[in-house]
Amino acid sequence: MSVKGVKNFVPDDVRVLVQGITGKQGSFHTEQMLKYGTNIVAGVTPGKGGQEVHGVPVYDTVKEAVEATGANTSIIFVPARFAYDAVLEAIYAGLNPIVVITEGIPANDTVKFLRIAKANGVRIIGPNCPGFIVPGLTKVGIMPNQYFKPGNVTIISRSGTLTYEVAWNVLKAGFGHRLVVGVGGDYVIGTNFLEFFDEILKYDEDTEAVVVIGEIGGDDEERLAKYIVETGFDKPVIGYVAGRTAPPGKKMGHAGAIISGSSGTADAKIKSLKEAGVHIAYRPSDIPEILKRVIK
Amino acid sequence: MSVKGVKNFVPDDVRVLVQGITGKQGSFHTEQMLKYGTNIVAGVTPGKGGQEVHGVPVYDTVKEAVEATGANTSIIFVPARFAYDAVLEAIYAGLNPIVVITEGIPANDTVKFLRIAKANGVRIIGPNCPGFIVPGLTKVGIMPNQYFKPGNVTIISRSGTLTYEVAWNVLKAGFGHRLVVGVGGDYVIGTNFLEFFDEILKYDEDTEAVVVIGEIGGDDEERLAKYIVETGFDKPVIGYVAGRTAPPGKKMGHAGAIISGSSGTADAKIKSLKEAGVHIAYRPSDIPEILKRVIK
Amino acid sequence: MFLLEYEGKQLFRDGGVTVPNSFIIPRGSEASIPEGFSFPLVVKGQYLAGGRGKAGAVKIVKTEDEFREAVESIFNLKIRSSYPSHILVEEFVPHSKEMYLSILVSKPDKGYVILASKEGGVEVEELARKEGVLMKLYVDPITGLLPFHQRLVSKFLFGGMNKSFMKLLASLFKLVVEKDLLLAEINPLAVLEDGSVMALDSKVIVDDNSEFRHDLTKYYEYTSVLTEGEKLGKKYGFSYVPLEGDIGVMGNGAGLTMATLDLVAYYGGKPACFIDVGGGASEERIGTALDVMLREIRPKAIFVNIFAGITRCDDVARAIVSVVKKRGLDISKMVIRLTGTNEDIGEAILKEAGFKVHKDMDEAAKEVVKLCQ
Amino acid sequence: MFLLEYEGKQLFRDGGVTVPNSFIIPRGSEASIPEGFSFPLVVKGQYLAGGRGKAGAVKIVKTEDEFREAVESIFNLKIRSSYPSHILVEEFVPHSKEMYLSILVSKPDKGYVILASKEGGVEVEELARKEGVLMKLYVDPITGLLPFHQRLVSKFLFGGMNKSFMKLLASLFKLVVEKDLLLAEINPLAVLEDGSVMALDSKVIVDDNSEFRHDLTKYYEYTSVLTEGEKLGKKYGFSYVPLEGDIGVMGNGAGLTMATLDLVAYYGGKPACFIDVGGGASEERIGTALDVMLREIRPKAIFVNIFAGITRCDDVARAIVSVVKKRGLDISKMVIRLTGTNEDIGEAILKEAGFKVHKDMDEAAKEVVKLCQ
Repeated sequence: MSVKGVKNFVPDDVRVLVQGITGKQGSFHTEQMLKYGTNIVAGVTPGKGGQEVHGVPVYDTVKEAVEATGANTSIIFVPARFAYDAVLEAIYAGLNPIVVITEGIPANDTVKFLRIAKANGVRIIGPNCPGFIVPGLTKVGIMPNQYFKPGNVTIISRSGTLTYEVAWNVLKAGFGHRLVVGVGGDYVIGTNFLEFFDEILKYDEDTEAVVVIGEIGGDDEERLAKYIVETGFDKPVIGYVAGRTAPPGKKMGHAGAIISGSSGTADAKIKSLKEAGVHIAYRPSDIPEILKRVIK
Repeated sequence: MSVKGVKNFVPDDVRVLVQGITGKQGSFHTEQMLKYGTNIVAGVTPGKGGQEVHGVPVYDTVKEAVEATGANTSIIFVPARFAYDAVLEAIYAGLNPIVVITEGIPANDTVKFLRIAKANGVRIIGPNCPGFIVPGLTKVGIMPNQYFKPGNVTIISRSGTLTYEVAWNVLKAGFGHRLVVGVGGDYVIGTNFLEFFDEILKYDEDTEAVVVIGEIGGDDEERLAKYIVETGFDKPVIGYVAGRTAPPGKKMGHAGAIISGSSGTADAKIKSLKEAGVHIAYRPSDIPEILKRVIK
Repeated sequence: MFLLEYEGKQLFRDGGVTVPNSFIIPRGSEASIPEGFSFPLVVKGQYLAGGRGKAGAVKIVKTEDEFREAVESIFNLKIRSSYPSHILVEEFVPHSKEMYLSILVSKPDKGYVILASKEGGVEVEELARKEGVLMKLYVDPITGLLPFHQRLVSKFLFGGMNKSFMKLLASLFKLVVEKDLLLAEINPLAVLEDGSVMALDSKVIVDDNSEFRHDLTKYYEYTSVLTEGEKLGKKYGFSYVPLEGDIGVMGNGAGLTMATLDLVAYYGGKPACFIDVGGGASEERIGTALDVMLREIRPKAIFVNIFAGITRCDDVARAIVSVVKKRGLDISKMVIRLTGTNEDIGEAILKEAGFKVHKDMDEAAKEVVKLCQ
Repeated sequence: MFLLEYEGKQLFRDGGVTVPNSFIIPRGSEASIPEGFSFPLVVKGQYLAGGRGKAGAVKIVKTEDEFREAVESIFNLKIRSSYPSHILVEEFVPHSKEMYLSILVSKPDKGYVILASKEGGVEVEELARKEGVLMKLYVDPITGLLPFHQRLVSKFLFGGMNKSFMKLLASLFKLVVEKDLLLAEINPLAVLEDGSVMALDSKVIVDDNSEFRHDLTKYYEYTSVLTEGEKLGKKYGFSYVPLEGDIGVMGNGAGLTMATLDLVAYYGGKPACFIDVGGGASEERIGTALDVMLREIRPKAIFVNIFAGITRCDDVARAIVSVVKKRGLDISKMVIRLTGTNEDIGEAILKEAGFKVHKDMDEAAKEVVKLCQ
């Protein structure tokens, strides 16, 4: 089966650069991605140029790496305090998309690099995300390899582990994945649900159904619901929202997962999605059954 | 004669906002523009909201002015130290284009507001420029009204007074003007020759010939020449470059008019333009004769 | 991290945002009025939860007796199961108007947003519901606050240029950027007779992610109100939120752990806590987290839900067995759901130690709920 | 505004860019070596024009006698018709390599550009002509210098991370932004034996437009080398550039005035100065500018070229007549070209005072050239 790239997002010819490749995380996931078949062409760690990590050449700067290898996509593992610099280095070297795995980046840094990315027409995924996978084509992320197979179900999620759980359930039910992406658990993220739908999914002919995994906090789910209503998005969408039992005012693991006052509750999100015609799953295990119903 | 706007630049329905309208310059040129027939809908001077200047209502903020009057184009007269703020206020209020008449803005401020304008898709003319005029449609600038009439000759110039001189010569020779614009004498400017050609003039069906008035300093003329060669720009272009007798290392009136080392000389510019097929005028008074030759 | 009112106000004061003169009475110390203060005074209990006004934790006092009485009664006033850790006592500031002002890092806008209203003293959600009452102004992160933003907000609130306000707004914005605040709210913002402005309250959220570049610990006395478990969570890198039920829930990943709570509730159970041990959970982290759960929550049953991707099931199994042995736990009250990388080895280790092990999340949830009935 | 080398170096020193220890000898003061300096010393004439190395205005001296001799000979060395206003004396810094580094505000890029080369001591234009010798790195004004820019330049120059260099680059960039420099060039940049770097020369252009926000006057002693006329031009707002011919040229607008110079040359004349009195020229400004021209240039003839748009011809005419009367000038040597707003009134005023008045620029130029033959 030959799998194509995803328009406005993943090029057919993905050539991955790993920023922070010599670190523990960077090195481990480089190996995992290579095992999956990802075309990792270069790594960068300042001061470690000339080394190799799992056979991947390491450069001191992103510019050199891009010039030497034609890398077009970046995945970033550098520690939070260096992330701002690393993302901008990638932007100005022309990499696009840029996946920021790093957790713990201050929101002040994130809003700045997102704004500059936008001014340069560059897409950012994350921060604090598991990345993305297009089974059969590439994995630019940290998800475990074994739960993903090519197919036509796209999963967009604010979560990490829960996404793998759902992906696995989808697989066990006999479906495969077109694209699985974790948008990130941080308070401010590069590409949110609405943007994914409007800029990417509506153009992707290979997506037959979309599973959206939301959680408490913010209003990304509500805004997506509004978008679906307003644009008449015409592929079946299944929604699951985690945190129905979460108390207000407490940060539930993710920086963005917090109910403030009366806003950001799971119930409000579920209500909005339901009214927009989204098929609601109340348990992750409901998803395969719904998929069987909505995919003819 | 009904004159249309200029695509990518001047809307058909020009609604002008004057920033710094209560100052001496702002007030004087508001009157001049009104006399010319420019549709000035509002003025802004912080703290002077509620006043009127030559019948034009004054607002405290650009946002209020835009909301109240639908202004879409700004001309800025505020003093240099407030210009950065004023330009950004106009950008974020959605005005486009923005003409910056103000002289004496530090280049560090200019590069920043130009970059932000670009990120927001806004065109800046100037700073330190006389603005533009589309005879028969509008004047958003400080040029004397009497030297301009509708027609098909476009003049793009780094100069002020010399432009009026040339425009008048063009008029006396029996031609009229499609668009006359002074790009600004500052070191860094918002829209240079090449950008005018590539983003505006190549789309303008009403321009039959272009007169380019360059001067020493920088390499805008050389870059334009290269552009004309590479794209085969197909309208006749006439070039005049001031400063053939200027000494190196001296700033000739304009911040940008300086020969550095061996670069930026008038001879080098004239040579480039000539090689690109541009008709060279060695005296301003040569221009009408050349126009008669090139316009059939 | 939320700051207590007086901590936020200290930040304000240091950053040039005017606040009333005040002093602090920590719980357990004597209630006396320092020199230089005169009646009337405002006595305010310091809680992390909202709603203290309605609960009676803010009192204006005019005499020494009223003052002592107020302090005592407020220290004994519980809001959402917590007593105030401190009382803030402020000079009463006569003012003619109360307004609303906040600056936040906006998630949908991916930048800064200033919210302002001429109506203060009510919740911002309430202001947002009324037409034209709340001004929302986006500030681009690449420019920061500019004079024109100050003018726009001043015009909206005051109909003209209020210099005292514009200065306060600039100072507040500087704090948001330089101290990495996710929210800086002043509600109410007092307008005094002379037109100058002052922050009568503070609601500040500091970005936890910014700790590596600031030492804001001097504003953080409130961490004394965190439980031992919350502090350990911060230290060892797991998220810990105590809840009110009887089933201790631990999972790996925030989304999965929330989903586990929801599933427990779906089958009729009541979660006693949320513990997310995150990815690649080490034995030490899992052990400490279980320790915290047992010590602070004493749940009737425990549900550990691990979907292993990068995490390895055998590591998790060993960590659980080790903690259980150390503390001599009743494993009949523990339900483990373990699946993914090395699941067979993990299952074998746990079964040998006598655990019930599930591969299916729903089955496991049903089982743990049954244990508590 | 160009700074002299020692002024630029003072700016560098204050901004954390390392330069050699040095002292200054102003023209006319005694040449003595302060305590703490030891031979060899480098004696460098301070000129605004380039090419001083080839001209012999930089000498390394090893004895007191050589020092005195060098100072004397350099003070008497003219470059492009100017003597040095100061001599800079520096400790000789032994170094293993000379490189090139500059930061500029780039006109075509509308942002900052860093230029760097492993080859120092030659002009940047020469470096630019060779393949791969000069690195050009754009820095976005909305981000400023970031660590990755420092790494890129360091890698290019040193093949790795040179901390001393990266620190110097950051300091230099900060100066460009905070002191509004249009150019900060270090050529040569010395690399010492220990790998650390030092600025051996400085070429700095300060943005004249930034004067309202800095007081950089302490770096500006060189303004003492400006002529009185150049100073008056700064003060009254006209541009004044002395040239080498005999026809004094004054116009309104930089482009028009340059075109006037060119036209004079076209007809075989030689301009003696460039004076642009700008738009809306007042009587005072025009008068002062004419005064300067007469005092400093003493031209054989004067050509005033005014194309009046906003400026009014009658105002200009009155200003000219007034100056001419005050100074009793020979109006037979003045050619006035006056056209535009109120041209008839202006012409009448001038004709009454006995002037030849032209409406056509070419005719006027021919006339003034004829006057000098």
